[in-house]
Amino acid sequence: MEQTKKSYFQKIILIIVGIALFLLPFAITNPYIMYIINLILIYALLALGLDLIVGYTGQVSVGHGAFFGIGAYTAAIVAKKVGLSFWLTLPFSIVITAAIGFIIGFIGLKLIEEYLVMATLAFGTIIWLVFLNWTDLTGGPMGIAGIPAPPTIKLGGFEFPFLQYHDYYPLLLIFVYLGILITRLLIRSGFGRACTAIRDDELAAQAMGIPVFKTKVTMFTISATFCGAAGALYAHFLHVVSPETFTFSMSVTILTMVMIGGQGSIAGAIIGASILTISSEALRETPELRMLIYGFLIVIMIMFFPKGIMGLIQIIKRRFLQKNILIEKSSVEKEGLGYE
Amino acid sequence: MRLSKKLPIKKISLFIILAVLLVGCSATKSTSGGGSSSSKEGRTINIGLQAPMTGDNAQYGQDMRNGVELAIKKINSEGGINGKQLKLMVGDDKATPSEAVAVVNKMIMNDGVKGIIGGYNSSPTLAAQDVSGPAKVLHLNMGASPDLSKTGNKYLFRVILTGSVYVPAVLKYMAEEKKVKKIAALFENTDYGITMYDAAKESAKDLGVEFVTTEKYNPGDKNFSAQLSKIKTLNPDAIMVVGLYNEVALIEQQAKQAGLKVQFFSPDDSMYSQQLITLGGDAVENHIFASMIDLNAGTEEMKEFKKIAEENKIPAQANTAIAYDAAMVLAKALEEGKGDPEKSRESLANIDYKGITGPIRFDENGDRSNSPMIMQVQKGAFVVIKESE
Amino acid sequence: MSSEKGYDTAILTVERLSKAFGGVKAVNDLSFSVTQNAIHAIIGPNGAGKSTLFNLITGVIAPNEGKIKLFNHDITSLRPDKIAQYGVSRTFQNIRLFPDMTVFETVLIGTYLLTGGKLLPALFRSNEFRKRERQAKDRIKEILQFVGLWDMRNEYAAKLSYGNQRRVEIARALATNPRLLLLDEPTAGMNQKETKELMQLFSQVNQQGITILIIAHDMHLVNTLSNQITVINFGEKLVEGPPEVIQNHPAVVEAYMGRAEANA
Amino acid sequence: MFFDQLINGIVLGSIYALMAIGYTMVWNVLRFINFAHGEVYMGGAFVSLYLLLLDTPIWLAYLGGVLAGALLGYLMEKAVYMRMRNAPKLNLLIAAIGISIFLQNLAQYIWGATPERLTSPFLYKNIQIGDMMINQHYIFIIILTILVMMVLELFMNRTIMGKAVQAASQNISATQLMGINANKVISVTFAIGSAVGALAGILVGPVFLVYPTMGIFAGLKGFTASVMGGMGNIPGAMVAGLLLGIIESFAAGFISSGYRDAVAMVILLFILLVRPQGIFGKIIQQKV
Repeated sequence: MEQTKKSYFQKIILIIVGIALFLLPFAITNPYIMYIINLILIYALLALGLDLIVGYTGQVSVGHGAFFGIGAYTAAIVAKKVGLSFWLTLPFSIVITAAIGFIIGFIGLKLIEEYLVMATLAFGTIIWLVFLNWTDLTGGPMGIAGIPAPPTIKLGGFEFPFLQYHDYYPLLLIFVYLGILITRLLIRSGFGRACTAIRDDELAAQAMGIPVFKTKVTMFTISATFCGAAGALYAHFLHVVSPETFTFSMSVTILTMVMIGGQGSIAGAIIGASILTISSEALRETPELRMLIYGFLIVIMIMFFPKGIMGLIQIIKRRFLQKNILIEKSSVEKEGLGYE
Repeated sequence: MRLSKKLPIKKISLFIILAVLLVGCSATKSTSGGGSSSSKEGRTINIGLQAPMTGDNAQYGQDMRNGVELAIKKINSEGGINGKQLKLMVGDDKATPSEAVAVVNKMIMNDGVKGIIGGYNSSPTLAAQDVSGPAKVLHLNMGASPDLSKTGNKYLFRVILTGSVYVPAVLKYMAEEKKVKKIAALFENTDYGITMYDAAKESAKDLGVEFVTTEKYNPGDKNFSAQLSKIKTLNPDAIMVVGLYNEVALIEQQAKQAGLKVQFFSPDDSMYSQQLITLGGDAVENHIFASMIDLNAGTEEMKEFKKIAEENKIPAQANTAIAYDAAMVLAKALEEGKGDPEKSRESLANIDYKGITGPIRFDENGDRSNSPMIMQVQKGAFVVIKESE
Repeated sequence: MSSEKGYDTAILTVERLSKAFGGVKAVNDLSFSVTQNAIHAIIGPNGAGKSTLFNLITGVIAPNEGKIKLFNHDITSLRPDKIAQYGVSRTFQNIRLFPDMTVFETVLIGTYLLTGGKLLPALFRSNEFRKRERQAKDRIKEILQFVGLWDMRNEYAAKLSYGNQRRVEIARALATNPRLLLLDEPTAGMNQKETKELMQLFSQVNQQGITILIIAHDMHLVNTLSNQITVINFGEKLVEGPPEVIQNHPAVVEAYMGRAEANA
Repeated sequence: MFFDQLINGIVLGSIYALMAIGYTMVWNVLRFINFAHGEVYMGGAFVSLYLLLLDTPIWLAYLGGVLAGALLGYLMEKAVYMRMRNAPKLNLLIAAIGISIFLQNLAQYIWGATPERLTSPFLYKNIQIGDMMINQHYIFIIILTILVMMVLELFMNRTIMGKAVQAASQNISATQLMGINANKVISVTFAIGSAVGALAGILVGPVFLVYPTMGIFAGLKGFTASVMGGMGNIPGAMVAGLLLGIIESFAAGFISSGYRDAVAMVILLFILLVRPQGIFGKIIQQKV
């Protein structure tokens, strides 16, 4: 209803930037940088997924690394043992993570917040131990190597093979866009609003007729599915999966991305994923100090920017745009009068 | 509503910031990378070490790093190779495949390394060689898995012996000299443990030895009482333990505490560390393993190695020596290749180098084929009880 | 819900309701009914069990004994969201708003029953979905103008004055399109002017055909606004009747009025 | 075998119980899970080790480790958690995880990754009971655990500060009524919980070695035990710790050692679902 020309303008810019980002590989020659960007995209998808349940629904999970792992392993197993290509392993991963996500959500979301944290922690640890010990299926500690790249995409006369990191970028970017799109569509619907209401005040939400448990479980399932899709992409991108990738610390990393970027914000999830991936790569120069600095940064960030970077930006913007808001308000008032 | 409508602007601006940041990063990286790529003509050659520097395996990574650093110091003090100094880039693979891929990616694509030493563990190495192979970067690993012989990667070499060499040697000794019939296996649930156990099962058939039980433990476990109690009831002649030395020391400690008195042995020289004795005390006395190196050997190479280790205040461990050798042959191959990866590979494949770990030659799979000696812990020292054949 | 017809008198019936916490009986064997289009007040001293009664009716807690019927449906022990679907909406004694939402967004939550929470229509933005969203927004505009908050729709609800926060809560409750509105001490902590304005608002709501069940302390409000009063004390019904009767009832004067006056 | 596993279980259980106390006490006052508690366990053990390297008498080294653990817990609270009193619980959780990563890697930076053995006066002696051998250090662990629990019980019920800590579990501002500053109560809680956790690390040092990542699984188990016992219930945590140790030991011995850690997690999930107030949840309510 306040769809002004300005917001259309914003949309157009957004679309242009979105398309322009596809051209990024032409600007980057160093494959290592490309590799990092690809990793960021995978992490962004994970962070978006976790943000759905943590940021938008207010339910904390420290087990989403396990969903990531389930997605990756499902893709790896289906690809290696059945011999299906990426386009078929992906739906497999999605369906399986959705099913397990539903079950875990159904069990865990009956609990109060603090206990949900514990339950997801337990779940994540169990899944990791299963990866490690079910050697026949998962390859045990060796993991599964040699997962094939997605098949070459043929579009008319053009062929897009997946040979180097530059080739994966558009595919991953499309999935991140898809994630952003789904998030936006969900958030701006009755369902998404129900989730935010639950986050803010469960009792009041319920009094408005929102089926709290059902909504939470649905969102948890969707959130797990995001991670499952990210897992399938990861498996086919890195060609190898192994249990240590999907330990508790992966769950924590994703959660930290969401927290540092700012909960309940699409941009926040992407910023969080970028910052953590880049800082983790940049600190590679000093392997002994890397995790030390990383831990320290997390503490500092969470102490001083409790709402993450998006929260910080919000504050700055509010300061700067005070004037702007006043002007807009008066125009809004006019519009209101006109309506009458 | 208005606020959420604002989101796009945020996103755009942040995406731009992000992009700038990334480009900025790539710019700074490529200047450093450029430094190294210009090092083709410049004064340094980068060498990478892919090894666990943090986590449970960090001690091995540290030993390897010591060895490689010693070698590089020696080479550089003698004028480098082809007039260029060597520079070490250390990458922490955390003993995991995904991290290994990440660090090797960085080393090759960003730091422009010409050769990589590592990793210590098999599965990270297997994953990482997928990156180093196509990039034609020499990769000298210390993994145990036979799969490393089957990659078809011509640039992958292994500076230690494979499990299929160590295991039969030690098992043969146990069966023939110690008259062992019933063996209990206790191994860590990693590719290393499984590989060694599989090799042992294979050669046990020919030797008439029987595995009465196989117990596993997860990496990082420090409590083996459950497994040991189980083994105790089966009363085996010997126990084959496959694991990291500190865990082996613990296992034997805990066995002693549980009153389990039995001969312990393990397949390879990853046991060969003073730490085993420090941690295990008299519980590890009589422990038997196969080794490709004897640090008390009187060879010229060994003396020299020990001398520079002492000068640099670095403990002379087996892994340090092996990594030292690896760095030496890598340097030699790079020197002969003169910047051409094909030629360097050629040179490494045909190398015949007298190292502290014995003669270094590689077969068509990039494996060494020395025969190991058998060692035992006696009175707190490592003693050769059977020379290599 | 066609069963409405034939029950034009009682829309909510509470039968022998009991609820105990630990050993304390908060509501004890309570029965009363609310007639359609009434403004029915529940009064009683602090701790008389009024809020517990509301929580029982809206399903936040389940009773130990007794029945609650709404339009002849048994809603005893149903989940709060189910009960809301039957057309019951409420405000809370301590205002419960969503801390991070603007007025508009807050009231938008109230339209959940209209827009629904279905996923596929949301993902594909079906025509039906768009239509409902539009309807919801139009409805909010109507409600916000009705309660006089349209100009503040983009303010954060939590930053408004106390009186306006209450209005937001009422607007949110109205957005669910209720037939029975439960107001839990809506005028507590308000000044005279605000109270008066709210009372006006309530009668306007009532005129739209919404039955109101209200908990109140303010006797003046109760007497002028409501047409039926139930007095409870220690979880039990003391007396019931139109304001004129209650005002002069000796038991009420003793149990409640005396104290209220002493407080005042 | 049965007897062996039982002894192992009791020893493990004692350690879990000691760890669980720290989680439970912090939960009591702040209602959050101090994920960095495992690092106190590690830190205490490392300080003891360091003191021993300096030729400190063994008892003094142990005591020093315990005090260092208490100090570490106290500093954690003062430096981070205290400044986050009004932050959401999730932020506290992330901060705790950050501290945990930081301390683990700090320990590795200072002392290196190589596991080291703490000495114990008893480690190399066994006691013969029938045909069973029991290590004296195991008995030392069990006795010390019982002792610590008794002292803690006395402290909780006989001292004003102990009562304040208990009262804080109901309502942190209630301590104010007792004339004790709430922040002080929280600090004391952290210090005591951490001292006990550090003691667990020191006791384990001679058996399972001391290394930077030693706190991860011990923390997870201690935390599981505290949930089993009912969050905030100190006697419950003690009993549940023992129980967990014994169950785990038997599961490892008779089912599969690979899934030993999964056993604890399955128990955790099961407890949360069936009895989220913990096995001994009732006890709290009676105490109130």
